[in-house]
Amino acid sequence: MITEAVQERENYLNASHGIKSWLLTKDHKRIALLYLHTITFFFFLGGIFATLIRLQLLTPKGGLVSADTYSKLFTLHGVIMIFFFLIPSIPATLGNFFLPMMIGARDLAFPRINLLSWYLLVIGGCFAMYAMLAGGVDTGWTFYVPYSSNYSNTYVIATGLGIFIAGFSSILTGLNFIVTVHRMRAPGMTWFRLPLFVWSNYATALIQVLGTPVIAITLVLLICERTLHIGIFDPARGGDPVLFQHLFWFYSHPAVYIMVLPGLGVISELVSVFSKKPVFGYKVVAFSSVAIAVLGFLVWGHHMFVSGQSVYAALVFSFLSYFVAIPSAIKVFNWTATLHGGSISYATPMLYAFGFIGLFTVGGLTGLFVACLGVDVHVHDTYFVIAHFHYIMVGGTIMAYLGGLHYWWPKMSGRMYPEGWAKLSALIIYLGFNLTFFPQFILGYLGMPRRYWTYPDEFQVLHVMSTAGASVLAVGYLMPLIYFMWSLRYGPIAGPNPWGATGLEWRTASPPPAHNFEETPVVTTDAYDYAALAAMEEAKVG
Amino acid sequence: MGSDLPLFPVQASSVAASVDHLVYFLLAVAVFFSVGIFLTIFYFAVRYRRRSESELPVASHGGMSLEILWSVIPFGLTMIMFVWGASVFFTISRPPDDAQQIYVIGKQWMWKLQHMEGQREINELHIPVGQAVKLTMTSEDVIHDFFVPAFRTKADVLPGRYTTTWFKPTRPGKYHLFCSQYCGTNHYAMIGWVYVMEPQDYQAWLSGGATGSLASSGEKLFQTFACANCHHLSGAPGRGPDLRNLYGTQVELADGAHVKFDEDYIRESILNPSAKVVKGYQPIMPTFQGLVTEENVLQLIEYIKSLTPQEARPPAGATAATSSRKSAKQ
Amino acid sequence: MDSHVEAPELQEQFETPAQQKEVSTLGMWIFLVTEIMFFGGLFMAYSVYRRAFATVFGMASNTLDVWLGAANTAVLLCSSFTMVLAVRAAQIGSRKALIVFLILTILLGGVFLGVKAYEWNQKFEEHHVPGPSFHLEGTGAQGPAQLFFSLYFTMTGLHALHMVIGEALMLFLLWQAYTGRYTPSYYTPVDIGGLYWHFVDIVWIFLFPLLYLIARHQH
Amino acid sequence: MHEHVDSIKTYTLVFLSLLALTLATTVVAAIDLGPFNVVMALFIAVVKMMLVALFFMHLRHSTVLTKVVVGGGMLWLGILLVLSLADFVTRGWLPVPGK
Repeated sequence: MITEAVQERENYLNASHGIKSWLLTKDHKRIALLYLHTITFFFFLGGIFATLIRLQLLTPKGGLVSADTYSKLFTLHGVIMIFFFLIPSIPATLGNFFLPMMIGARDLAFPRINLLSWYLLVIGGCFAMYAMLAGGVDTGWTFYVPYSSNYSNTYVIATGLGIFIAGFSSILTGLNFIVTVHRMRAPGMTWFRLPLFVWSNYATALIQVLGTPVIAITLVLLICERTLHIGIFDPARGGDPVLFQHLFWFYSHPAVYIMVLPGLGVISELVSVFSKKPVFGYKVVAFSSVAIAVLGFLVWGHHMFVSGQSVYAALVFSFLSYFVAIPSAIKVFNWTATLHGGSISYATPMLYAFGFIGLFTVGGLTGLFVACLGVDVHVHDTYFVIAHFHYIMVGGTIMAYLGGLHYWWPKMSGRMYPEGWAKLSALIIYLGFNLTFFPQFILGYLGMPRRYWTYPDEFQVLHVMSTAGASVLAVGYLMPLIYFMWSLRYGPIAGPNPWGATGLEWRTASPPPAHNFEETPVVTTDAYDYAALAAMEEAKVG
Repeated sequence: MGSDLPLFPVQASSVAASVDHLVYFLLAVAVFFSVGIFLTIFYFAVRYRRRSESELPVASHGGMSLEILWSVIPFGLTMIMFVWGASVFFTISRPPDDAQQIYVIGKQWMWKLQHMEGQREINELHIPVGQAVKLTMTSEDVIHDFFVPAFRTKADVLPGRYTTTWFKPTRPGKYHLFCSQYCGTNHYAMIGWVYVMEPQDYQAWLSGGATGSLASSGEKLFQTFACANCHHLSGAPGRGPDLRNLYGTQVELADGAHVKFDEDYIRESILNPSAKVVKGYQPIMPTFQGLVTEENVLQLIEYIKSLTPQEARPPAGATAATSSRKSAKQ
Repeated sequence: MDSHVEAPELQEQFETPAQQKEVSTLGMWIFLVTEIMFFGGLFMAYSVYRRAFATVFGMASNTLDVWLGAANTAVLLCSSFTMVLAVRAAQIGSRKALIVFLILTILLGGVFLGVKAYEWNQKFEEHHVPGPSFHLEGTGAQGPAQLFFSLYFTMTGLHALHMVIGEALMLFLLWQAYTGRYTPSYYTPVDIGGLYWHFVDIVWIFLFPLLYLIARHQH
Repeated sequence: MHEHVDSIKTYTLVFLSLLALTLATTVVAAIDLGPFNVVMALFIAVVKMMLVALFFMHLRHSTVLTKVVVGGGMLWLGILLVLSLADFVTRGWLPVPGK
């Protein structure tokens, strides 16, 4: 459908035709679009589960679905959203499309491996879908043993295999990005001229490479435990279920940063472009991404404060957790400072950026509550935690993802999206999100435990608010789906650089040619040098 | 229903207020920073809105002093949170010496609670107000979690070992007990009530329907399983160690390591006898896995504990912590 | 317009063959880092349980045949030696030597797997496979003893799986070498295949003492 | 392209050292060194690893970046081991079951 949009000039979309030219493509831009379709599918699938969960919780006694189904719903919601949407979301679509372009490369270092990553995600997704259709899985996305190993009668193995395979997709994407950033930069593109989106994707890639193998081995052990009864986590044989939690969170905490770091990179781009100013404290922001990636590996035990972990280990993990707060805070302060004295546009991507900063701030600050030992004992495994991580992942990652999608849409498709509708949907999403998740902070502090099929009557008011918010949110998410598709045919033609942005991706046509650039670009200025851009435009006109 | 919508849960234990005070501090910091950021962004967005497409603002690249300022101030605040949170956490983690012992067994999907005096309860816990209560907990199957929001305490209940939580109720009343670690389909139904009673009401409640104390049930089991055939309680040499006056002490193992003779060690020695054998004895004790229930194990533990008089037990708390740390280093 | 240096094996995203080789090697090393972390999870589980059940782990470890383990270590080291000579042969463009050393590597890898299979089979005969019929003489702690063997089987099993993948890789290299694909200016696959093979060797270098030797002095 | 081609002699020497170290670790394991048995076994394994990595995997001729990658991998393995063991080692320091 996209191919019909722009026909005058050869670009990556019309360079070749037919289903085979897509399924066997090595072009990072086409692979990014394959990912885009795949994760959009998983996003709405996970969204359907979320909707059913919220509808069930409308009344204290529920009754929409059975307890068994409910357990499967929240498990699949978590599994699909985390492993098949959030983790690939920004790196595999926007990162895949723009990281090579931003550094002036013709493609990623390993184009075939890039395509393989997409296939692995799809195959992993098929396993998860099989588990879903065959009868579901009910362990929670955390797969805690011994429930998942010895007690659950659901499709744990198929789901585990799905995540295992999708994990390799993530590893290979990360590996590809690291090598590409190190070895494929255009002449003159030094490390400190890299756009911050590249820095944050690089930091993300480090986590993908260093963390994901650990979840892989954890799942292998879980699958062995279920099939061969090897007993590594079996308490009856002296096995320790807490060991599983260490292995699980060694990956799954840094995985939070796999999900949010690329979003932080998107926001740095948006804040700069739409205020026409270089990001305040560029180097500090760049290093803070790497710092988050590194420190993110030292804090996993804060998911285990009440798990039977030693109090001294809890002490260490709480202490280290506060260190992650600093680079995150630095980013927020620097974005705010970037706005000072800028030329601030209210284009849709910027609205998403504003929304992101607000929600990420709330998510981050409530993170201080759960990192705080004395408070976490009370709020752990309650709706407070649910609200906290949705503020980071939905309020953070998805806002950034949508912001980035709007920002780069003209480059990807060659067409502009309808600005009015886009602004409206951004507003609806922001309001719907807050109405859905803010009440959950209060619910959690009141003691509402997570993963409950029914609940005491006194919690109903807050649950009703949350469900109402979720329906608003659903409308907000459906709107972009519709108007993006509309814009492919009817959107105004976008020029090569509709936003007046400085990145190399804007120096080539929209949509870009198959090899990105007519000539390998030579970089002579820092990222976000708007004065140089203006001078260049002037020279071109003159 | 809407009119009495609470924003904070009831404070019904000695630690509840201290947790809430910490939360007030965190809230103040969170509100200060989020409102500050919101207002600044809003102000900048209006003040510096784009007036023409061609305008080019002056580039500012950053300032080290500002960066340092907004790194150091949050860092200082987070360190306050850490220290304060850790001190509350240690209070929550360390039961006072005078705490009354209650045993908890979690299973899919119910709570079984046992009082020392022998009363057993299911999904209900009756305790007197003003008396610290220490729960020693284990699970028969998967991981559960004992959570009483009004007390602000929570601890996972694990299969294969013991975990502890404690609270000192300060207000008579009826409070929610939740399982807060997902444990399967009926996780939502693994709930109950904690009844905090006036002491005299509690005494009245206690006097009804007990079948003998935990320790006395344990003694009966000790005889049924003929434990005394090897574990002579008379001082005469036996094939197993004399179990008197051992609880709370460090015992030396065959391989030279030391282990604390506590609930977990007694449990392991009943179910996995050869895992840690006391120096001077052979690994000949048979396992009782499958012969005893988790309840039986608790009764035996309570009996074995009763073989060590209260005054012979090393005090819990700081001194014991240091001594065991020393031995851990050896 | 295109600044490509003409070279038959150069893929279109690269500027020069040197860049291509560097990128492939770097990619392989990063992949090996993921392998370190993959096995790392097992090493962590091993450390935790060995610490908790030192005595039983020692007894269980002492049932393994140490000389068979040592001999197998030597076999694997030999295969690494022939592998590095294969890479060297590729570097200097000696196709014949490359083929010979690749065949030797494959054979030695096969010997290692054969010995491993023999050892596994012994475990089945001695009832040292975790499960209902498991029995380890001389201890009542059958549970923790099973943990040792669970770790033994997972660690050596995953290592053997990597060996099998390595063998497949070597067969591919052999076929390519036979058809004369590799020249002194293009032998990257041999090089990175070698990296993989040596890495698998290193994993075994650690598995051998951890599984076979920890309690030998108490024998 | 400039490539280091090491001599067969170098490789042979490394190979023989590896065999010798294997024999050494097997023999030393039979001697009771107390806690140092583990230390010795791991020390020899690390030396063997270094030999294989530096010579057979040509790490000594590699770029700084490759060395950083390998060092990073080892460091992260260390993080995994040390911080997890921080839990298991300190259990029981507070004389309360499960703390």
